[in-house]
This record gives sequence, structure tokens and C-alpha cells, in this order.
Amino acid sequence: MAFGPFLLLALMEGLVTAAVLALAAAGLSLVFGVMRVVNVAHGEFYMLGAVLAWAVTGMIPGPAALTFLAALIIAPVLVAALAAVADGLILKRLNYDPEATIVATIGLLYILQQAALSLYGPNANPVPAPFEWRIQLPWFGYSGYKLFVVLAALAVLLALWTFLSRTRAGLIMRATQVDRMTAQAFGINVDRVYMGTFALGAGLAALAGVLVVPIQQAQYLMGHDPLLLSFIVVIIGGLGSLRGTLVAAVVIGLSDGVISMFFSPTLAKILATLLVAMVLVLRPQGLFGARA
Amino acid sequence: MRRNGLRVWALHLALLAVLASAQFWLSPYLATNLARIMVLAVFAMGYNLAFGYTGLLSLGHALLLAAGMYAAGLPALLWGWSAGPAFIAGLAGGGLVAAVLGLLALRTAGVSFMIVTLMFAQAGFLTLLYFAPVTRGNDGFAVAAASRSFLGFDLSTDTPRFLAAFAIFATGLLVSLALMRSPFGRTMIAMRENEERSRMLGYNPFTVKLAALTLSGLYAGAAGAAYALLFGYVGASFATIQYSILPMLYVLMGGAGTTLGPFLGALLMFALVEAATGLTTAHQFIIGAALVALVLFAPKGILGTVRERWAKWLP
Amino acid sequence: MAAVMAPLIETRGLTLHYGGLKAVDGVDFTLEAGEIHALIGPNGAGKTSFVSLLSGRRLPQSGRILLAGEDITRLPAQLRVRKGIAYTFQITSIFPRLSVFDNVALAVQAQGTRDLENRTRAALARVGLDGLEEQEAGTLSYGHQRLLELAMGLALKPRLLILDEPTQGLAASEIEGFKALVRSLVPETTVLLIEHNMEVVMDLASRITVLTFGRVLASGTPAAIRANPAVQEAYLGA
Amino acid sequence: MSNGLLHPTRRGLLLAGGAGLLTAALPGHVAAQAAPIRIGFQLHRTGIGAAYGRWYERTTQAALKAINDAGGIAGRPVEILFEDDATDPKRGSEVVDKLTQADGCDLVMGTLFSHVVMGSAPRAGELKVPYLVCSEGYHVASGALNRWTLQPGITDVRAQISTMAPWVAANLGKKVTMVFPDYAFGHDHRDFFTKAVAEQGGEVIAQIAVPPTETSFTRYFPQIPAETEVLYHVMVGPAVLTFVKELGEFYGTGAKPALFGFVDSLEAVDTATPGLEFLEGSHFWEAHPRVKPADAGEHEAAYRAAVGVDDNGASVSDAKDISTYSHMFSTWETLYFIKQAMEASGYAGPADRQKLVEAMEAISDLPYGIERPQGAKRFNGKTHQVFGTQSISQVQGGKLVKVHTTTIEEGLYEDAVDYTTMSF
Repeated sequence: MAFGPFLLLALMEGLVTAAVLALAAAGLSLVFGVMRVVNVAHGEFYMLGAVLAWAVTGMIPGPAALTFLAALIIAPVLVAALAAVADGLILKRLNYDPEATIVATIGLLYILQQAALSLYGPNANPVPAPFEWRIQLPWFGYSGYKLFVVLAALAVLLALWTFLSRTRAGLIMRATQVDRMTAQAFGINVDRVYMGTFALGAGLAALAGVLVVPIQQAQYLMGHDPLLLSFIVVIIGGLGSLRGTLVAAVVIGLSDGVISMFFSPTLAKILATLLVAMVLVLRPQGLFGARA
Repeated sequence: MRRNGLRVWALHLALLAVLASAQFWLSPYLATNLARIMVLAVFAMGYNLAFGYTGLLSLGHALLLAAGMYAAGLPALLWGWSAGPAFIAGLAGGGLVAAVLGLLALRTAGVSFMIVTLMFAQAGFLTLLYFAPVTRGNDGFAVAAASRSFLGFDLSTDTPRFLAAFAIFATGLLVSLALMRSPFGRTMIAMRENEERSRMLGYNPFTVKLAALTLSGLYAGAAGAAYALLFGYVGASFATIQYSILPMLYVLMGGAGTTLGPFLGALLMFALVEAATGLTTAHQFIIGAALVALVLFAPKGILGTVRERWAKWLP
Repeated sequence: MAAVMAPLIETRGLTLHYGGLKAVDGVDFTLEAGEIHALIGPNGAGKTSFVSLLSGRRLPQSGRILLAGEDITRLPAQLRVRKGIAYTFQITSIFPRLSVFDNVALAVQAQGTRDLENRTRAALARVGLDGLEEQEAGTLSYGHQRLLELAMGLALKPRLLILDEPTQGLAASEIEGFKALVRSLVPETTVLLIEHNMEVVMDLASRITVLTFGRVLASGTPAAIRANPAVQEAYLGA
Repeated sequence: MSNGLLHPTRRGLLLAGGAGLLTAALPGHVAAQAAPIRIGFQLHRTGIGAAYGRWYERTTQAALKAINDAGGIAGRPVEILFEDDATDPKRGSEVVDKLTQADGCDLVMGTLFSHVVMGSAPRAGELKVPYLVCSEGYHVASGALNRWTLQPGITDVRAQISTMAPWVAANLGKKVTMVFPDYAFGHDHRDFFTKAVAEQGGEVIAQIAVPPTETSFTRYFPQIPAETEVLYHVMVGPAVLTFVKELGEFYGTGAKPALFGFVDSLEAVDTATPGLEFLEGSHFWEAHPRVKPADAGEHEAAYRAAVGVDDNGASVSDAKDISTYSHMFSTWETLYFIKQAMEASGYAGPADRQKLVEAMEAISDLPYGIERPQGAKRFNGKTHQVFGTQSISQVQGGKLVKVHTTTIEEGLYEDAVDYTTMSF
């Protein structure tokens, strides 16, 4: 294939990666930023979103577009509720201690993964896309649904941004992020904010999972990759910076795609990984963070 | 630090005596597993030096384990090295890779350090796959019988294997105990407790942490080499993230920043997995629940809690 | 002769900004060996920022710092400690989960590990914390934590000991002991003292420098400072 | 062993087999009185191999029941202990240890993923316990393992591939691009197919090795040269369906090369899944045709019924639950192989393990029968590897339809090792 179309394809693929990543990472960034909790189980919420999407679309009769829409609403809500329960039962009782929450969320990761394996099984199951539309370019074909994912992710991020900057709940969240003690002194119920943040973060991961499932199928081990990449995005983007998260997701998505044009796939993966690691080494505060 | 010397050494030596005799009263199955646990405990003790004592939360220790494993296994495979030189190579491999990792990753701290170490380990894993013609990639390779002999002892047989694992474990344990009772051990702990204050006492945090991480790498390298030579297999799966989480779990379970915690953690995890696979096919659930329970009810790990409540003298 | 007589610390045009705020603004300052020198000024005058520059916790945007004639402007903090500049923190910064003994031992062993035990005990005895060696440092009373902080500084055997508000939180009875202790340090150790308690300052200091808005307002003997109208205005007028 | 307390449920699982046997065999049979033969099964219940593991377990349970119903092995009942290895080599070797030393199994079988085989075989050799793998890997016949490791249930990948090359070159095209996972299984495909197709006058013009951690593949497809006549693909793991779907989206309605794939790319996946329409007309290697062919052998129906698989290769209880049909027969056949060797050697207990391996090495012809539903086999005692026929199927109307069957002879190659000369 000629260089131009090749590049175009790499960019399109990179954008789709970036879109899914930005959604998943935005959730992680919120949790990380507001609560200072490293949620190792974040990828499992993404997986649960995908698995629940499979369950919902299978249970509800009707056209694909409708059942998918239902999944898009039901799955994130269920996952958010689950996360809220986990927060109340576990994280809150740990007082959100950074080290303890890492261990606890590793435990949660095992529990959720096992639950998915026992109740859902080891197979990778497809969920039909809400619509079947292929774009045929002169050089190659491309899934229209993938472009829809990019748009949907953008819309969700925009809504999230509006929520954080324009609503009272968002303001309270940001205030708690800046200074937990002061927020408490001003009468903010920090426990409720944390629970809400954890639920929202999980819900965003689940939403990413639902969006991705027509592309990638639901499988109980699928949470692993997005977890690693989300962490990278969050740190490169700078703690708690939504804009940084978005830019970092695009940078990582695109660089992954473009690097893979020039090297054999495994070598490309090695180089992309090292590149991101070196960015972190040379700019420990992230690309957009003011300070670590 | 110098105080309680007698009972601290007595406790450690008593444990070693019990372990040394264990091969006589344990079934062959449990004795073999005890050898495995001791090798993994060496890995965990190394992790404990970095994480438990120095406060370096690494998720890249699988890279160091694999470095030792391949540094020992590849010369055995390619040039037929025997166990002695191969083990030394593994030790050096772990230390060297740790030093390079530290030079880069220690420019970061906290969660960034965790992610950077994770990414270097991931790159290391992919590199093992990429150079499959040499490393045998994901399949790995069996270490030939000729390379599994040390001073005429066949390390693939029960007694020599147990004794070799015990010797490495005992060395690791006593070295880490001596280290923790030395001024340098105190300096490592100072990094964990208050890095800025340490700097204002004249310590260079970077070099202290680099030394701690390199030491940790020597332990991981020794464990990797020992696994290759004692159990006869080298493979890229040991470089995956699971093997970075494993020593963390052992250390947290046994008690971070305690000399005996890593071994206790490795032992209990083994017992837990054995019990869990027998009780239910959903054994991951049991492990997950145990972790959550542990962190809720004994957040400092078992020995950490014991030290806090009953035995302040535990090192 | 000039080289021998170089002041222990000399700064020239030392400047530190935080964003737009000039915390330290072109400070020229001289500290003679063997003196007890007090640094006073209203809150936010830049005292702590200034000693942070001396100790190396922060690096200045411009200006120079000389230690006995040697330029140490960009020397990392830990190397300045090795050259004899010790800093005790305004907000106590000890190792709360370590024993009192270990806290001081860390300072002692940084100078070499010979006779660690005795030197550590001696430093503790000097501040009156002997007998508390085994206690966890974080469980000490606040006053004792300040003394521990001081013991760590002393254990470094510094040429210059920077004390940032050392009497804050001490009981009146403890202050007397503290003053005696500081007096006993000179002239082997030079003391730079940031202090709000004017009684302590006037009692201890051989010279005083007044900072306001990051600049030196005045410098001189306690009597001269007391008589200085600009200082009176800055303190009493504010 | 003192830890019998810890295994109630797994033992419980086996009660079905054991109890059925007892009632069936009680009157007049000595079998009921005899101590059971105990077989350890290293199972990928969790981890990346779990989708295969589930069907390996089902097929094994079915074979176990069939064997016990027919009187067991040498009149003794058989029980199987399944132990999860998490598809991990380290745990794998621990499982071999546990099954052999703690549970007292007579032998260990069942491993699929080749890195687990590599990790476990040394331990089996040390314990001197027969270790019968069901993995397709060339690692057995290449000589990388030991005297105690055998693969009597499934043809290795080298032989499978060599039999495919002539057909591909003759029927699909001579310029081939290969897409395969970047690890040993993929490398075997790369090496042996490249060689085999060259012998047929064809040529592999590009080799695209995809990292095993990859979940999306579209960006690699532009590396497929335009002059490619045949795209040879083989993928494993949970991302297989993504791979095939994205390939379809990429080529779409445009011109595309002929596709030839190993069914590994679609194991446990329904060929009628939306998004896979473009596979229509493409060809797949199958060891055991998933959709029951018109000319299927007489035992095919009985085998499917025993395992609980319908004529489309799906679970009888759920038509969407597709089996790993081209691999799982190996556990069934391995179990019958064990029965044959144990009965031939007069196996009485662990002391006879060496005799048992020698009896296995002496086996050569394995005719078609209910013992071998996939077809007749030839076992090579020197290389410890079995050889069978292979099939090629075409996707027609969303179903895999068998169009060609190779002979056993086509897959044979020169011995690379003679394990029988090695010491035990």
C-alpha cells in the first residue's frame, strides 16, 4: 500500500484507540486526581461494561440499535453502582490510604475477574454494532462504527467537562481534589464525594467497555491492556487534568499507530513502550502537570 | 538497633534450623514446594528491600527476575555453562538490570515510578519475544541436565535441590537481616520515612535508592537463576506483570519492612492457593477476598501487626 | 589574610521568585564565623525562603552564595550538609516511626559510623533527651520533638547551624535550657537563628538582620536594631 | 498425603463418573473392588487458555464416562483429577508435582498451550511420570523434551502445515503472505509453511508477526503486499474474532487475496457471527471438521453425542456455544491411548510407569474407531508423536464444509530425535 493511505489508516486507527483510551483514562484520572487512589481494578470495570453490554443486548429483544442504546445506559449504571458499593465496603474503611488501596483493588481485580469467568465464561463473545456501515475508501475499507466511537467518546468527554466546570457537583468534586481538609471544613461531605467519584470513574470505564465491545468482543481478561494504557495516559497527561488526559490519549493512540508503520509489530510495541517510559523519566510531572 | 541482638539472631537461626530439617519430616511433595517457596521468598526479600524498607513501589520486578533467569539460563543453553557460573551470571544480570532500571526510573517517584518500572518490564517482556531465535520466546526452554549440576550434585534431584534452595534462602535472609541491623539499613528506612529530611542530613536520596534497588535486583536475579537451575525451565512468562505483583503480595501479606515477612507471605500464599484450588474452582475469588480481608484487618501484614502489637523488637 | 578572614557565609544579590512573588529579592548578607546571628522580620518577609537558599533546599534564580569564600550557589543540599551547613526545620521534620535513637543515629552516621552508639547518646544527652532513646519519635511531645530536631542538627557537627523558629511550642522552662544550649555551641558552631520571640533574640544574638518583603531592612547589634527607626516602623507600625 | 481434606469439591466432581461406574459394574465384576486408576489432568481452567480448557474438560469427562461404562482400564475404574494451571508454565510444573506426588496420579495428561508444556515437562521428567500432552506443538517431535513426554492424541503443527502447502499452492495461489502470532506457535507456522510452500514452487512474500498482547489488528494489514494471492492466517487467544472481523472490514468489497486460515483463528467462534460474512468462500485447515461432513465415519455421531456437541459443533444445550472441535478430540484419543498402553503393559501401579512408556513407544498403528473419532493415526514411538489425517474446509453459507482430506503419509517427516535411546 502506498504511504499516504497507509498513514491515513494508521491515523484513523490511532484515533479510535485514543478515543477509547481517553474515556477509560478520564475515569481513572478522576479517581486518581480527586481521591489519590490508584485503582488497579479500573480495567475490570471496563471489562464488566463490555460483558454487561453482551448480557443486555442478549436479553432485550429488538433491533440492534435499540438494544445497544439500552446497554449503553444500563451497563455503566450497574457498574457505577457496584463501584459505589466497593467504595463503601472497602476503600472508605481503608481511609483511602494509597498503599492499602492498591492492594485492595488488586484483590477486587481478582474477585471481579473470577466473577466474570464463573458467571460469563472464558469465551470471547461478540456484540453486534448498533448499525452496519462500512466506509469503502479507494485503498481500503473501514468500519463506520469505529468512527462513531470517536464521536461518542468526544461527546461524553465534553459532557464530563461541562459537568466538572459548570455544575455544583463538579465544583464540589474539584474543590475536594484541591484540598480535602478545606472542603470538609466548608461542610462538604467528602465521603459522598469520594463515593460519587469512584462510581463516576467506574461508570466511564464501563462506558468505554460498552463502546468498544462491537469492535473487540467481551472477554473476561480484556481489562488488562486498557488498565496499563490508562495509567500511562493519566500520568503523561498530568494528574487530574482532563485536557491533559485527552491530549495524552491522542498522542499515545497516534504514536502507537504511526510507529507500527515503520517497524515490525513487536519491535514497534517495544519502541512505543520505551518512548512513553522515557517521556515519564524525562518529564516526571507529565506533559501538562505543573508539578508532580 | 544493636539491642535485642541475641533474640533476633536466635529467632532467625531457629527458623533456618527448622527449614533445614524440613526435608526430613515433610513429604517429598511439600519439600519440593518448600524449595520453590524459598526461591520465591528470595525474590520477595529483594522486593522487600526496595519496597518494604526503602519505600520504592515497583511494578517492574518481573524484569529483574527474568534478567536473572535468562542470564543464568541462556549461557547454560547456548554454551553449556554449569550451575555455578550460571548462577553467578544470573546474580550479576539481576543486579545490572536493576542498576540501569534505577538510573532511569529513579528520576521519578511515587505512582510515576510504579508506572515507569511497569513499562520497562513490559518492554523487557516484549524484547524476550522479539529475540525469540535466541531466547526461545514465549515457549521458553528446558535447562539441560548437564547444566543443572553443581560440584557433582544433580540439582534436579530432591535433596540437592532442597539444599541449594535452602542455602540461597539462608544467605539471602541473613544478609538482609545484617543489612537491616547496619547503618545502611537505617539509611534505607530513612528514605521511606522522610526523604527530604534524609537529604538535609547529608544523604543523597538518589544514590541510596539506586543502591537499594540494585541490591533488590541481586536478590531477584538470584531467585530467577535459582528457579532456572533448580526447576529446569526458563520462559518469558516470568517477565509478565503477574510476576511483579506476586512479590508485592508476598511482602504485603507477610509484612512489609520485616525480615521474615517475605518468606511468611510466600508460604501463606502457597497454602492459600492450595486450599483454594481444593475448595472451589473459583480460586481466584478466594485469593482476591483474602487480599481484601488482609488489607482491611491486618494492613501492616502479619508480622507488621505482630511487631506493632506484641514484639517491637522484630527487625 | 583576606582569605582566612572570609566570612562563613556571604550572599550577593540573592533572589528567589515563586511565580511573580519575590520571596527573596537581591539579598546581600554576611555571617561571621562564631557568632549567633538572628534573622527577624514579619511573617512572609522571606526568612524561611532565605535560609532554604542557604541550605540548598531551593536554588536561587540569581545571586551567589559563598561558604568561607567557596561558591556553593548550585551545590545540592546534601553536599552542603557535608560541608557543614545543618538545617533544622521550622515544622518539625523527624522520622516519626523510628525510635529517638535511630533519628539521631541517622545524623551521626552520616558523618561516619565510628562510635555510633556513644556519639548518638551524647547528642541526645546534650539536649536532655537521654532516657528516651527507645521511644517512637512520633509519640514524643511537641517540645521534645523540637529538641530531637535540634539534636539531629547538633549530631551533624556543623560549622553553621540554621535554626528555624526553634522555640516555637517550647514551654517557658524549656526556653531557658534552650538558650543555655545555644550559647554553649559558639564559637565552634556558628548559629543562624530565625526567631519570633524577641526576648530570646535579644538575649542570644550578637548580631541581627531584619528582612521585610524579601529585602534586608537593617543589620547590626541588638542595641542598634532596637534603636533603628525603620525597624520600629516595620514592626510597630504594621 | 495429609492434605486430602483440602480437595472435597474436585473429588466431588468426579463422583458422577465414579458412581455411574459403580452401579453399572457391580454385579459379578471385580472392577468395582479394584483400586481406581487415577489420571491427573492439567487443565487451562483460567488464564488465556480457558476457552479451550472448558472443552478439553468436557471431552475428557465424556471419554472417562465411556471408558468406565465399558469396564474401565484392565478392569479397574478410572478417575480423573482436574487441576487448574492458570495457563502458566510455573503453575503448570507445580500442578504436575501436585497431581503426581500429592494426589498419587498414575500419569498426567491434557496440556494444550505449548509454554505450559515446556514449563511442566522437565518436572514430569524428574518425577519420572508419563506426561501426555494435547498441544499440537512441534516441541515433542523436535527433541526438546524428554522420554516421559508424549503426544499421542493430536498431529503436530509441522505435519499439519506440510500437508496444507501442496493444496494451497495448487488451488489458491503461489504468492503467500502470512499473518501469525509472534511466538513459538506462530513461528512454527512461519518456518514450516515457508519451507513447505517453497517446495511446491510457491513463495512466502511477506511475514507479519503480530505481538501476542495485541487486541487490534487493522493497522498491520497495510503491510500485506498488493500482489498477495493467498493470505495465510493463524491466530489464537481471545482476540481471534476481532482479527477476522477487521480483516473483513479492511478488504470489504474490494479485491482481496484468497484466504487460507487455520481454524485456530475461529475456534470457539461461530462462523455465522455478523461481521464474518466476508469469510464466505475462504478455506480453513481443520483437524476434525466442526460441521459433521456427509461422509463422516460411523463413530462420529456417537462421539458428538457423548461430548454433547451437535452437528454444527456447538453445545447441544446452547447453539451459540461453539466448541474447540479441532483440538478437543485429542484428549479423548489420549485417554484411549492410555487405556491401550496400560492394558498392553499390564500396568499395575506407579512402579510400572517405565514399562508403560515403553508400551506406548511400541504402539504404531492406531485404526479408526470410537477410540479415535478424528480418524486413524500412526504413532511414532521414537519421536513420541502421533500423525493423523487433516482436513480442509470451505465456508459455504456461513458453515465450514469439508472439501479435502489429506492422508497420514503426506504429513510424515524425517525423525529429528529418538527418545527411545534416552535413559529414563
